[in-house]
Amino acid sequence: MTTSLFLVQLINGLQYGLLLFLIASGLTLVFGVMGILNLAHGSMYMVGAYLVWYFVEHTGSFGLSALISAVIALLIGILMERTLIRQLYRRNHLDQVLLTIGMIFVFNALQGLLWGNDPLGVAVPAALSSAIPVTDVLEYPVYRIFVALLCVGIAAVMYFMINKTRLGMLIRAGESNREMVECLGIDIRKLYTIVFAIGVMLAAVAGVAAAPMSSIVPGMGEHILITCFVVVVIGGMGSIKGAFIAALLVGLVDTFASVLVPQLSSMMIYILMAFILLIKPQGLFSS
Amino acid sequence: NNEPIKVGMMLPFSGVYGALGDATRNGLKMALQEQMSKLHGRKIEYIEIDTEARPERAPEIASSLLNNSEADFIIGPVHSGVAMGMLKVLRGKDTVMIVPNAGAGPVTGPLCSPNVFRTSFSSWQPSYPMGNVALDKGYKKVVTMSWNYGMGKESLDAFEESFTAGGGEIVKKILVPFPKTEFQAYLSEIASINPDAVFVFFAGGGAVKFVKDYDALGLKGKIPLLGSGFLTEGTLEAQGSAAEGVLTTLHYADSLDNEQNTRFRSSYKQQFGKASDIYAVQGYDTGLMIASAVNQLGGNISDQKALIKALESTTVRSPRGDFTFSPAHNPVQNVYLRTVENGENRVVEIAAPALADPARGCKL
Amino acid sequence: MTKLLDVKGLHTYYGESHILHGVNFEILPGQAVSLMGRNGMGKTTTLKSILGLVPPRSGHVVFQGEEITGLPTWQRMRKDIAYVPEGRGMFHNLTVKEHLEMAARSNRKGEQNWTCERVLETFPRLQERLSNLGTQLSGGEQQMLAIGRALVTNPELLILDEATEGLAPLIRKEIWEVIRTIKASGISTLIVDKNIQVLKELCDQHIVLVKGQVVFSAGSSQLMQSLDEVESYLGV
Amino acid sequence: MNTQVSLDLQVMLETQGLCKYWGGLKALDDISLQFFDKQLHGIVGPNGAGKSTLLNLLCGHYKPTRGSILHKGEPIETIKPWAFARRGIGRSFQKTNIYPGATCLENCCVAVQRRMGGSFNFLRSRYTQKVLDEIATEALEKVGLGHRRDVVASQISYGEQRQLEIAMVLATAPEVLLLDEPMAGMGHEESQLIIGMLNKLKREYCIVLVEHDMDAVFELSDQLTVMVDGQHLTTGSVDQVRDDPRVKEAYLGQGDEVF
Amino acid sequence: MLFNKRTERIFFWVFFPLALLMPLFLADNTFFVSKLTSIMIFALFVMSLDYLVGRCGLITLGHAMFYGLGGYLFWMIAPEYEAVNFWVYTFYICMIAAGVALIIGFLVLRTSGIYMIMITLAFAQMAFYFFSDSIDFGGTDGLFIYVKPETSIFGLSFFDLDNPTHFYYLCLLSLFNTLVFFRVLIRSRFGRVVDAIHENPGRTTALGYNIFVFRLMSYVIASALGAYAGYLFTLQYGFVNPSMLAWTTSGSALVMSILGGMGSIYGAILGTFVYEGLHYVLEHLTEHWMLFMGALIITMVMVFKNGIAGYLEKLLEKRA
Ligand SMILES: Nc1ncnc2c1ncn2[C@@H]1O[C@H](COP(=O)(O)OP(=O)(O)OP(=O)(O)O)[C@@H](O)[C@H]1O
Ligand SMILES: Nc1ncnc2c1ncn2[C@@H]1O[C@H](COP(=O)(O)OP(=O)(O)OP(=O)(O)O)[C@@H](O)[C@H]1O
Ligand SMILES: [Mg+2]
Ligand SMILES: [Mg+2]
Repeated sequence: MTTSLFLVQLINGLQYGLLLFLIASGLTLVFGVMGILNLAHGSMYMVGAYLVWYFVEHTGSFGLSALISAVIALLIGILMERTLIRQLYRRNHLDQVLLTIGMIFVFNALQGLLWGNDPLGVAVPAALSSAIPVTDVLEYPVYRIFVALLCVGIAAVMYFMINKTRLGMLIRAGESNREMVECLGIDIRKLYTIVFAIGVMLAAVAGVAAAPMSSIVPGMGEHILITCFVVVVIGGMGSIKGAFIAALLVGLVDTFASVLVPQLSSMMIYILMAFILLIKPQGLFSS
Repeated sequence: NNEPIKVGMMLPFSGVYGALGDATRNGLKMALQEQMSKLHGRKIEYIEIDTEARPERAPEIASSLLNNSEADFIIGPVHSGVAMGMLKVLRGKDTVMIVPNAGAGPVTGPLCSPNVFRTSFSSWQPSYPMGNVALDKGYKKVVTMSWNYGMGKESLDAFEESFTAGGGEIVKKILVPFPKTEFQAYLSEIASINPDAVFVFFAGGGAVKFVKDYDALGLKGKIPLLGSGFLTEGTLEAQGSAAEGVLTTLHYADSLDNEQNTRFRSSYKQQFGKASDIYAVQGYDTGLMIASAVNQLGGNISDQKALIKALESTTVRSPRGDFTFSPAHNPVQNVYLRTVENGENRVVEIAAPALADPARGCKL
Repeated sequence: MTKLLDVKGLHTYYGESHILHGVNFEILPGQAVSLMGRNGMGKTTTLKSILGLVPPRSGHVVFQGEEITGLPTWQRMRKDIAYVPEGRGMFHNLTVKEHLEMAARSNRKGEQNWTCERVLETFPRLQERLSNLGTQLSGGEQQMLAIGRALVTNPELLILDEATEGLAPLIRKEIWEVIRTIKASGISTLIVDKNIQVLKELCDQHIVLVKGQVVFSAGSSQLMQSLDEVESYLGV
Repeated sequence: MNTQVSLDLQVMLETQGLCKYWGGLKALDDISLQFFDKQLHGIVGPNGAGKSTLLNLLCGHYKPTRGSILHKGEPIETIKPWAFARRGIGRSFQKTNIYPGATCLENCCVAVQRRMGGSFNFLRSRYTQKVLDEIATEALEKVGLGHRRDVVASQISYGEQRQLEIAMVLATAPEVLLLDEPMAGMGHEESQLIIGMLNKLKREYCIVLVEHDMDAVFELSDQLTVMVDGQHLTTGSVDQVRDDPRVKEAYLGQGDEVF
Repeated sequence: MLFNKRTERIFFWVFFPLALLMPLFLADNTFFVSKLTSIMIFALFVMSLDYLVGRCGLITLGHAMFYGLGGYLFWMIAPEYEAVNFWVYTFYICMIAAGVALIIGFLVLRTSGIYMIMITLAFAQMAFYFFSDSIDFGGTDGLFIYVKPETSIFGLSFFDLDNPTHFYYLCLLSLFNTLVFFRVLIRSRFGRVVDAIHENPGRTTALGYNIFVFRLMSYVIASALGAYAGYLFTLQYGFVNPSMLAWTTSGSALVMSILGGMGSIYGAILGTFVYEGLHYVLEHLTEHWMLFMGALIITMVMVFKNGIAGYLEKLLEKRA
């Protein structure tokens, strides 16, 4: 591999990693920090992409559509938590698995009913549609750089919020002992509703951001779901920093494995995960 | 005999392959609707089951259609793995199985069977002619790329077969784990190799993503993109301008200038509100084929041998041009070289006229 | 004087088993009240019923003249009640500092007499362990933290369930001192503890539970008179 | 009782230069102690002195940073946690550590079965083993929990759970008993029961008792060790320790004993 | 008593007699016999998972690896055109799977909770890609088994595997045996330790049990039975496909086991039958079966606190 190709792949890896973090960020919040096993996370990623497509078709403006989609996702999140998830906090964790798998079915069916099964695409917003030449042949789209920056921003905000603010402490405390948090005079139910909804919204935002650079297809959320879990778990449950580093690691490993050991590339992130968990059974940065 | 003819469909109606299943079904129903008058008064009853593209469920569903629903025709599937599972149950049985898409070589190769027909293609067919096209264009060094699964690998092999036979060289063969759609690393590598052209097999959502990435990373203007036609089937709208100018070979093209095609396209558009694609055509041809056989037999399809004979001798007046069946029950059909223009697959030329699959290993 | 807390006729069940059989008592502002009883008599259940953690089937809880029976727990605590649970209720993923910071607030009157700093001064042991996680503390340290966490909410009523369990004698004395101080500043406390020697001197009111019923409820002087009776209830 | 008598007794457990560091914190620093058979060794010290840490090391729950632990003269600090119990070192926990979903009897049965064997018997029913039940019931009765035998452990009160905790250790019939604040949270009567029981048991076992209930410690201990901040302050008979001014300052405080 | 709950006994006496007689009613419909057979096979698989997840607290998302392995192993070790002995190959396959489980269990059991879920998933995915990428194993198209084994013991043959009804009874017998086996296991002293470890591993270690060994044994047992289920599945239609190993297969099994009532063992049968039954009915009713399936699953989680078994127990158990 030449140096320039190496550098390009390095950037590819980082960019992919950042995108992974964006997709996994909501899961980090909901699953890692709050301890709610939401398998419908991937579905919300899909819903985000479909929503933005739908609104772009109708409004023509990507920015506006992104905003509307995020708000809708937030509302869906609130609804999900209020009506369903909330009933299960006192129950076995695995009931959440069952519940959210039921939700995946529902989301998939609705997607089919509302938008059909054809692959869809959203154009890159005009303001970000240029590209920066990298080598003779290769250029780098500005939109991808924009998304990468967005990821870094979200990571920073999340890290600050969870680790440094009182709100973050309350959320974490809720994961550990809900009753006790309530005994401190905090409306943990409302807090959890909001944070859960934010997690759901982040998933949808990731879908929105990914829409212009990928294809919008049924089941797009399920493929990504496992990778998200890999990221959260390698990083260590509840650690934003861990998830961020894990996402970059997965991005880099996947990218380089694709070109260096293509025979193993399908297994590479699993090999990575098994390896890390064998050495550190609690992930890289678990508390 | 006034019982309805039972047509069982094993197609994916949800998930990644959902669009293909939908289109196939639409085409099939449309054809049988149109041919109603030739069915000698027999009605059609459909039994539609979603395979979810899960091969491990295929034998069971096939046996359900065979033994429980007692279907007269079993249509399916889209996915090659599912095709194998179906074959396991249906091969050599009385009921006719018609494959409207899956290209797996063995279906009309080593595993061919009197009661199994295919109205689509073998994965060898659409890709093989592209090798010669590439040679004609003067490409010497080509990178090939596809998902690492049966259909993809068979497509690349077919291309390689004709391309290397004519003196071309495959400088790199990239197999991407299915269903991964992160192509950036591979495309960067291709850019650094800078071959004369790239030949790919992708379909559906992956095809959309690939073509968009190919454009976004700036390769499009610099390295010609060749593909098996599925790259631009049912995906053009989503690909937008990124697909313009991509060259593909397939047994069909939107712009084919024949009466069947014009009629088919306009009435499909009218009925389903969207443009038709190859999957719809294949479904449609399956319908035509059934109708023609029923017609030949005067509505009585209870005699298996006669039915198979009738099907074998059918010439399908398809939107893709007329085609017949090879002894292995695979279409003998034209393969067209197409290019994307204004969001449509335009014919450039006939890349291989009346091309028959070699049907390696078939003893029929 | 209006009562601070008035508990009337609590009947509480765990599933089918009837634990509290009509518990009545009251706390006046500024009073320290002890709740005593042998193991399994329902002390903790009484506290949880008051706080709504285990909702009673019937009965009323009135705090500062307001009926709080049906309210969710957090709203009751917002009326300036603080609780130190048995078993301490540590958060495994929060540091000592965060335990205090997350809980700290001023009360409804806007006062903030107890701050994190004051708690750390009171329990210097915690100062050294600021960045440890709650469950990494020794048993006694956890107990201190649980008390500190309750204090920083600046309550009107502090409820302690076996809060001196596992504390070294010196610290235990310290805790009693703290309770005296907060009592002096007008804060009421409801204490569940087994140390009758201290309680009889520290508390103004004493309540003894036997099998979910109040069998003794009186002031300190009366307690001294019927000490034998009470001790027999407690199995001393 | 004084140290001279102890010297005739067999040393069951011994620590040599035992250290446990948590990052920068020296939870235990260079502790060398001897625990004798048929004696009760009390350990006291302010909160966070490292008492529980010491017990956790002695029972194999933690691995020492440095130093060694000898059981009947053999070093055991490197063996697996479960092997400690197999050597007859049993412990109770400061924070209640039971099987909340099982009945009190079943809780003890798990403990008894370890000793009686048959854990790899896939076929024989666990319910038809009356011997186990009897031993387990006996252990429950010893701690005064006989009447709760068939109640699910999560449904008994906190104090009763503490009793169950002890019953489980007794059920394993260890040679060495490591008790971490067994009386905490227990009522007066129950504490008396446990004290009485320990008084009997200490003639058979080597018992290490960590406890803040001074009455109990002073009454029971043959030897008493005081720890402060991970350091060993002093070891001696109850009287020696009680009057030590350093102990008063660090732990007991001046004045009234009842606190 | 083998079944210590009334619900369990009722289930036992309703299900097995009914299952025994079922083929008589369905004599002319081989499909339904096959359908019931495949549900029973999957129920056996779910049962082995239920033991791991519900009883041992070892949640895995990689159990399908053994399911698929059962199928592929048969293809690998049996000669292609020769009928081998069913029982002998059952033994071989279970043993090899147990060996694989021993190695993998040794690695994955160092972790716990969600980390264990993910590491089991990792190994299963590696196995999945191994089979689906490899041309020798038929890749994504899978493989055919051409000759089914014969089932003679000492020259006496009871089952003809090509006959769906015979195969049905073979699977019913296997399911019955597995249920009884797990009940015996759970009731045993070994089962006591397993329960104890599930509830409080730390305490169990402190009592002197080497919990790793117990977990490993449980893992090996469940995996071998999982492989047996996969072997039966393969024999039913003579078809192996890597999708048997896909994580979605593990996921479905987990769903059925939760639905049935974790840890109850017989709940696995309930869960599988209800789930597969609903799936079958709905997919024949409507193309949008997913919507109804999803809605039903959600309703069931909300209504049944401990799965279907838990719900039945609430209805049927005498109040203590
Ligand atoms: N979760 C529960 N489910 C069923 N019964 C319970 C539960 N918690 C407590 N009990 C029962 O309620 C009774 C009272 O328990 P409680 O915890 O209030 O006692 P307590 O007076 O606080 O005792 P202690 O001094 O031991 O803490 C006990 O008999 C106990 O068995
Ligand atoms: N896992 C851990 N990580 C970091 N520090 C720890 C950990 N466990 C204990 N410590 C610290 O080690 C010191 C000794 O703790 P230990 O539990 O041994 O005290 P103790 O003497 O038992 O006190 P107490 O009487 O309060 O129970 C404490 O300061 C505690 O904070
Ligand atoms: Mg209590
Ligand atoms: Mg301690």
